[in-house]
Amino acid sequence: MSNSRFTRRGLLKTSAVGTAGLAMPMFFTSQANAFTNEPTGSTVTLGFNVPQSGPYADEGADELRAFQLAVEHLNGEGDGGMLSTFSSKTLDGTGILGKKVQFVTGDTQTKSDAARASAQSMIQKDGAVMISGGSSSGVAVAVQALCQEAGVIFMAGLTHSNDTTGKDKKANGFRHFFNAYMSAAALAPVLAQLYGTDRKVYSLTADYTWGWTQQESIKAATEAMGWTTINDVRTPLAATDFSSYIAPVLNSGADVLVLNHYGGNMVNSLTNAVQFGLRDKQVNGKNFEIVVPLYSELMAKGAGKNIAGIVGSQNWDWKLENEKGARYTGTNAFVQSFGAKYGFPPSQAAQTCYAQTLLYADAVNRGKSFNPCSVVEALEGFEFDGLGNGPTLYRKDDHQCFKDVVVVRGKENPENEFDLVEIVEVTPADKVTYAPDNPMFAGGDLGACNPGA
Amino acid sequence: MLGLNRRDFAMLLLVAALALFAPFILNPFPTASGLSQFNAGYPDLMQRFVIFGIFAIGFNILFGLTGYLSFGHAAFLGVGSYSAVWMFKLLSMNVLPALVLSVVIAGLFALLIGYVSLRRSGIYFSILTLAFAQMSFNLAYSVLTPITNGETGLQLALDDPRILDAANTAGSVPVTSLFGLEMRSAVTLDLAGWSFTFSVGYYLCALIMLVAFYISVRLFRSPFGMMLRAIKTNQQRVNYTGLNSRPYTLAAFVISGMYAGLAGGLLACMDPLAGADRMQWTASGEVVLMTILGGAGTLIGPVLGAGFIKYFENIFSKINDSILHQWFSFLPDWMENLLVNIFYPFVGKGWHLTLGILFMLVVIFLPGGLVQGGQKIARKLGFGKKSNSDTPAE
Amino acid sequence: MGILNVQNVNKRFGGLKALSNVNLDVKENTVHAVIGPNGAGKSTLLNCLVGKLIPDTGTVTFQDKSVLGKKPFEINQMGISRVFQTPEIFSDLSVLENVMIPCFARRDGSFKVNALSNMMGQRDMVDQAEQMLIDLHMIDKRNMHAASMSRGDKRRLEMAMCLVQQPRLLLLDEPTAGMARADTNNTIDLLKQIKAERDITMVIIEHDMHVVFSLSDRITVLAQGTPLVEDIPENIKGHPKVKEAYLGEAA
Amino acid sequence: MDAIILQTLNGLDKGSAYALIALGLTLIFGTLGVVNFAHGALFMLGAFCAVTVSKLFQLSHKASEATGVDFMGQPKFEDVLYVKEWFGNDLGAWLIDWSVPLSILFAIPIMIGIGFIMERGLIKHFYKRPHADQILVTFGLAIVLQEVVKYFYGANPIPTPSPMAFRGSFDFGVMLGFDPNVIIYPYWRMVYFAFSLTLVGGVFAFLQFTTFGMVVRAGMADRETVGLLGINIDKRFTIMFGIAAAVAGLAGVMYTPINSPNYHMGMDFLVLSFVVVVVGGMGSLPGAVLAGFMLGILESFASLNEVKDIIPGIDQIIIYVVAIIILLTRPRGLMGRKGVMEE
Repeated sequence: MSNSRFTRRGLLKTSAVGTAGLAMPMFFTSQANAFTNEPTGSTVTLGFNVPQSGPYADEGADELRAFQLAVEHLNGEGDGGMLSTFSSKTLDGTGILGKKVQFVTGDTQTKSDAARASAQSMIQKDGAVMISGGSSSGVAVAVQALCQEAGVIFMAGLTHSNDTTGKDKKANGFRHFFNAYMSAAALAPVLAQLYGTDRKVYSLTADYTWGWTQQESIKAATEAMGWTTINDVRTPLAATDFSSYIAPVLNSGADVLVLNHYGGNMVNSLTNAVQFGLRDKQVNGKNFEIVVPLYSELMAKGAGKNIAGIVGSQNWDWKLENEKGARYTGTNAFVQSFGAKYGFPPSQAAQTCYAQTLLYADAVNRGKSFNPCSVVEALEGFEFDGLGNGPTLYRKDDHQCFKDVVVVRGKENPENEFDLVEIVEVTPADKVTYAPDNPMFAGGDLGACNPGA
Repeated sequence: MLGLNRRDFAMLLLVAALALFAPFILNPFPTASGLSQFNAGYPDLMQRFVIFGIFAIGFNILFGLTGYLSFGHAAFLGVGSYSAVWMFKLLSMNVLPALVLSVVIAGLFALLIGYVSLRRSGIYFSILTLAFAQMSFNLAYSVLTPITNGETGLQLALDDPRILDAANTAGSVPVTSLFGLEMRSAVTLDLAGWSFTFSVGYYLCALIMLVAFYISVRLFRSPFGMMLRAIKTNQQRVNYTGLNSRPYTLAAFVISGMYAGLAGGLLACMDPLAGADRMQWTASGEVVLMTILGGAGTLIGPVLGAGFIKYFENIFSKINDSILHQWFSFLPDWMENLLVNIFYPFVGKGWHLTLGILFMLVVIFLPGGLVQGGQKIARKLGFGKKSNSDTPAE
Repeated sequence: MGILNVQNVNKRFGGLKALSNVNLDVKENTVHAVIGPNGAGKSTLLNCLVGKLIPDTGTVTFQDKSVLGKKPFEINQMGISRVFQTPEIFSDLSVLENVMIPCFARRDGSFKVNALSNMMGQRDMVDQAEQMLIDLHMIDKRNMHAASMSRGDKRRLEMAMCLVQQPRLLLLDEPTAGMARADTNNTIDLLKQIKAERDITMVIIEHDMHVVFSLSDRITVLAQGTPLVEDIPENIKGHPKVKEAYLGEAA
Repeated sequence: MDAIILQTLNGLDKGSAYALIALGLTLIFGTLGVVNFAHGALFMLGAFCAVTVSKLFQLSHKASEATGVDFMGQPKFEDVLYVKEWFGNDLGAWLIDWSVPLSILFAIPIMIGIGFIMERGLIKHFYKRPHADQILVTFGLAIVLQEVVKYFYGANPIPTPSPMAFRGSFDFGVMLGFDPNVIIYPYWRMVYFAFSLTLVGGVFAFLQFTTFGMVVRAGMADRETVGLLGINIDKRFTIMFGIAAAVAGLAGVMYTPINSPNYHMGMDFLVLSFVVVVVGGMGSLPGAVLAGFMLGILESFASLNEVKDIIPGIDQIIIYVVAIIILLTRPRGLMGRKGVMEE
């Protein structure tokens, strides 16, 4: 091997499309990189890990569209989207730190295992310095832990469980999306206003961690305003027909049904509930109501007419700026460039992924380094505006974004298939903010940032 | 040599060579070229190749030899992973105790399930194993969350006791190691345009796979293996020959469960997270597909099948439309778009489609699996004898 | 008392009385034939001997030990081997392997995990099996795939598999059923050879009188589940009760 | 008491879906001896027949004059439905409303056609092959079918509501003397139950009372003998496959208003329907139906909180627990025949 050179790879690399070893060389001490996958050429690679098969494939596809758009804007293509409205002005269309942004994609299959395998390949094979995306909390927590170990940044996509920035929080992981606690805190006052303070709740909860944290949050928030929870039934994740869980609801004396379900579970349980005619009934002299704490456009689409009049919460909605004013600036800019490229308005998953990509790029520019520790430092406690959610804080203690939460309701007469929800209320950020040591988020430890080398 | 006949020994050498040089063989394209997308020589995927190879080798001991089709083998994989992670959490980050425990626990679990399920044969046996595995999965996902951490999967935390290891001061979760040799440490060789990564974890997996493969060869050629094949062919005659078939099948079931546990434990050693998804019926189905696809009852078939499926899952799913555009960018625009449109449904999010089509093609045209395909090619190329593959009886 | 003793065995299937008060005593190193028309209960009797069926009443003893309630593999371990009507062999295995399996069963008992020893490396077992193949003139076929053999050869192989265990008692269930004349004669010669060369007791259930009279030392005639007569072949020929039972079926 | 009645109703309804899928599966199994892992995909294709019909009815063109602006601020053109243009507003609206029941007419020929193509083109080459090969090839086919559907229809569930006339629920409790709202049951689920009883009855009658059915039943019992009689059993088996596909397809069509169909719904039902068939006994048609209803009812009871308090998580595993108990006490399921699929 006379003319071969053992070296920490990447130093010789001219293209970013390459592989990179995970950790320090054991046997050969060469100039070690400062951190995992340090981009040395003229490009930098980001990894977008979204569900492309399985039930959340459509949501994944929307996230991927947003990522592609964000990369275009970062590289100075297209109309620039939220770059012009973003309060931080370091992004000028010249890539990140002057390096052209490239990206690789993978399929999480909405399984922790597959998601980690896919993220590993992005880190080890493609040399990605940041992983983003995902559509479930299990996957987000699993990939976040992997990124922490590997020494890259994880910018979570759609993940709503308290645990992501609670007991499973990691220094290298950041969440822009809101969480179950915030959903509950935002919903409670609106629910009191709409349905009164004397209500009895029957809830169905998907029997896994996310469902539990959401149920816990909703229960605490609604009971604080005077509602009572008379029953909570756990439903199997694999359930497709919820009739046997819904049939006993009416007879229980409850007058509100809370569905702590997401995705296909939520579409089916809601469809079943409406089938049973629950919404046409009167109980305790009040109209029976159904609440779906976490809402998404795709679920609303899947549930069709059944979603009409159902209240829930969202991280963001594409009509925000038009309806609630300039506080939510950036929304229209994003909707314009997304709509021009794809022909329909973006979902909240798309917005969060787009915003996360920009936030990462900006943090690198501000910290002037791709080093994860520099990114962490730049993002911690970062206050920004103009990304569509109004003024937002990336809290240092748990790497969670605090911003306004949108309370929405299914439209009775949607004008088209993208206009399924109406904004009822926007609950301001301070109403949904909690202390970092809130018991629902306790037990975790960010640890130290890990640059991987 | 090593108690093997010449052909088997040659095959073992071949497998050893393939495993040793995998970082080269799997990275045939220069990193800068467009085809580097097809390179599979990075540690995580190579580890998966050999780990699922172990899983499939073990499954083949049951299915290939006795003909009992278990549809719940993923349960043992999952149990192995959970045991290993618990070992990391409680005892030490050393992989050795973790692997031992995962094999033992999986073996006990297999003994229990096998004892009950083997009272029936044929599809009734398959459904019994499926039922046990699905029960394990459903419970692991929900009620057993204190043990399994449910949806997220069991993972390491900073405040785990780890009684044998020194107190953790680094502020980050420690990494798995073998007496201090870290599983994730790797060294990279850059050679002209190529880049090859050699990782400790992969070579440990490969070594264990070789041992597992060697044991399976010995087992195939042993009186025990012959008894199992006899049971597959004619259970009636076995009984009238003075052999008690139930303990034989149970032993095979437990051995193959232990292989699955070993694979599960290794998965956790390479990446210390154990998710419930590993126990789902689709995961059990996957190992069935690997084995049949490669060639059930052959020695090397299951390993090939495992590699085949994992390659598709990890490589094809990552080809997106911008990569396709890159490949065809030298063509005129309309042709580029046409080709991208033709190929796009089969890669990226369409990788399942390609896999499904290949399943069908292989099973229609190569009833003996990929091994038979290899034999056909070898014969076409003029090698008179069957080359590196093996048939069940000789 | 003989090596195999059947006393007062009764067996009912629902309303049908398959065996009633069957008594049978087989002397050591003799060939004992059980004949009878279709439905006489011959196969039921045989199944009671090997543990596939358990009689409702009565006793079956082999070498003064009861076989009742024992599983087929346990009865085989006591020294009883069985040849089936259609040869039951391991068709996916080679001829040599077919013969080696009973060798291992005899040496290691009903169950042993010897997963790491090389089968072909155990010279004594291979020698035993090969010697048996030589004895039965099929050593040239040792590496053949068992499924691809002729029916006569399969019968011969099955016989080899039984004999290699050196059983005290060999049960033959219509060993020449469905065979051409030539194959039948071959089988008769084979059985004669076995009888001449080995200390072995045989119970043959047979339809073909030619086979029965060329081989057996004693014959029991079964009709409607009851033994009619038991005698040496010469006396059975032309016995009025036998003729009556067969209604001219006998050759 | 009311809870018991309610869960029995639920169970019957769930059971009818299980029974219909299992019926087709065991029919293919009993006649052709083929383990068809693509049977769930047939159920899914049936459901997408309904989706296709409702999409066809909703085909539209843009109006010539703009009304208002869309989300991008561009002029917006209303969609004009072809059905309303062609058949008038009332009939058009009625067609859209009744698209699910009307899809049955569309689904029958399509599903029989798919069944024929599957059997002639693929399955028949696998009669003599080991069951493992059959599983692999039909599993491959199932993946291909569902990926094709995903390509055209996406992964998200697609709402396909029942006709207006069947929305809402019926108050059984009042009929039985309970208070109002105690036992209510959706109209469409009652329709589904009646529909599946009719379909099951139809298949049984067909097999019992027609010459064709007699030959098929004989063929299920002893294929070779029937073949020796000079009867072309293969052709009949092809038709049987078409019928089984149609039964699965119709089960899918009528299921769409209960749960919005998505491309992987077949896989969700696949494992369950195999458990049902095996619990009923391989190759037994009455067994499949019986097991379907039994498991449906038990599953419903297990979801009661009163039951779950005693055994936590029982609703997650009840089906499998029952399957294990039955298979251990009855070696060939509830009504299985000896020797089928035991090798």
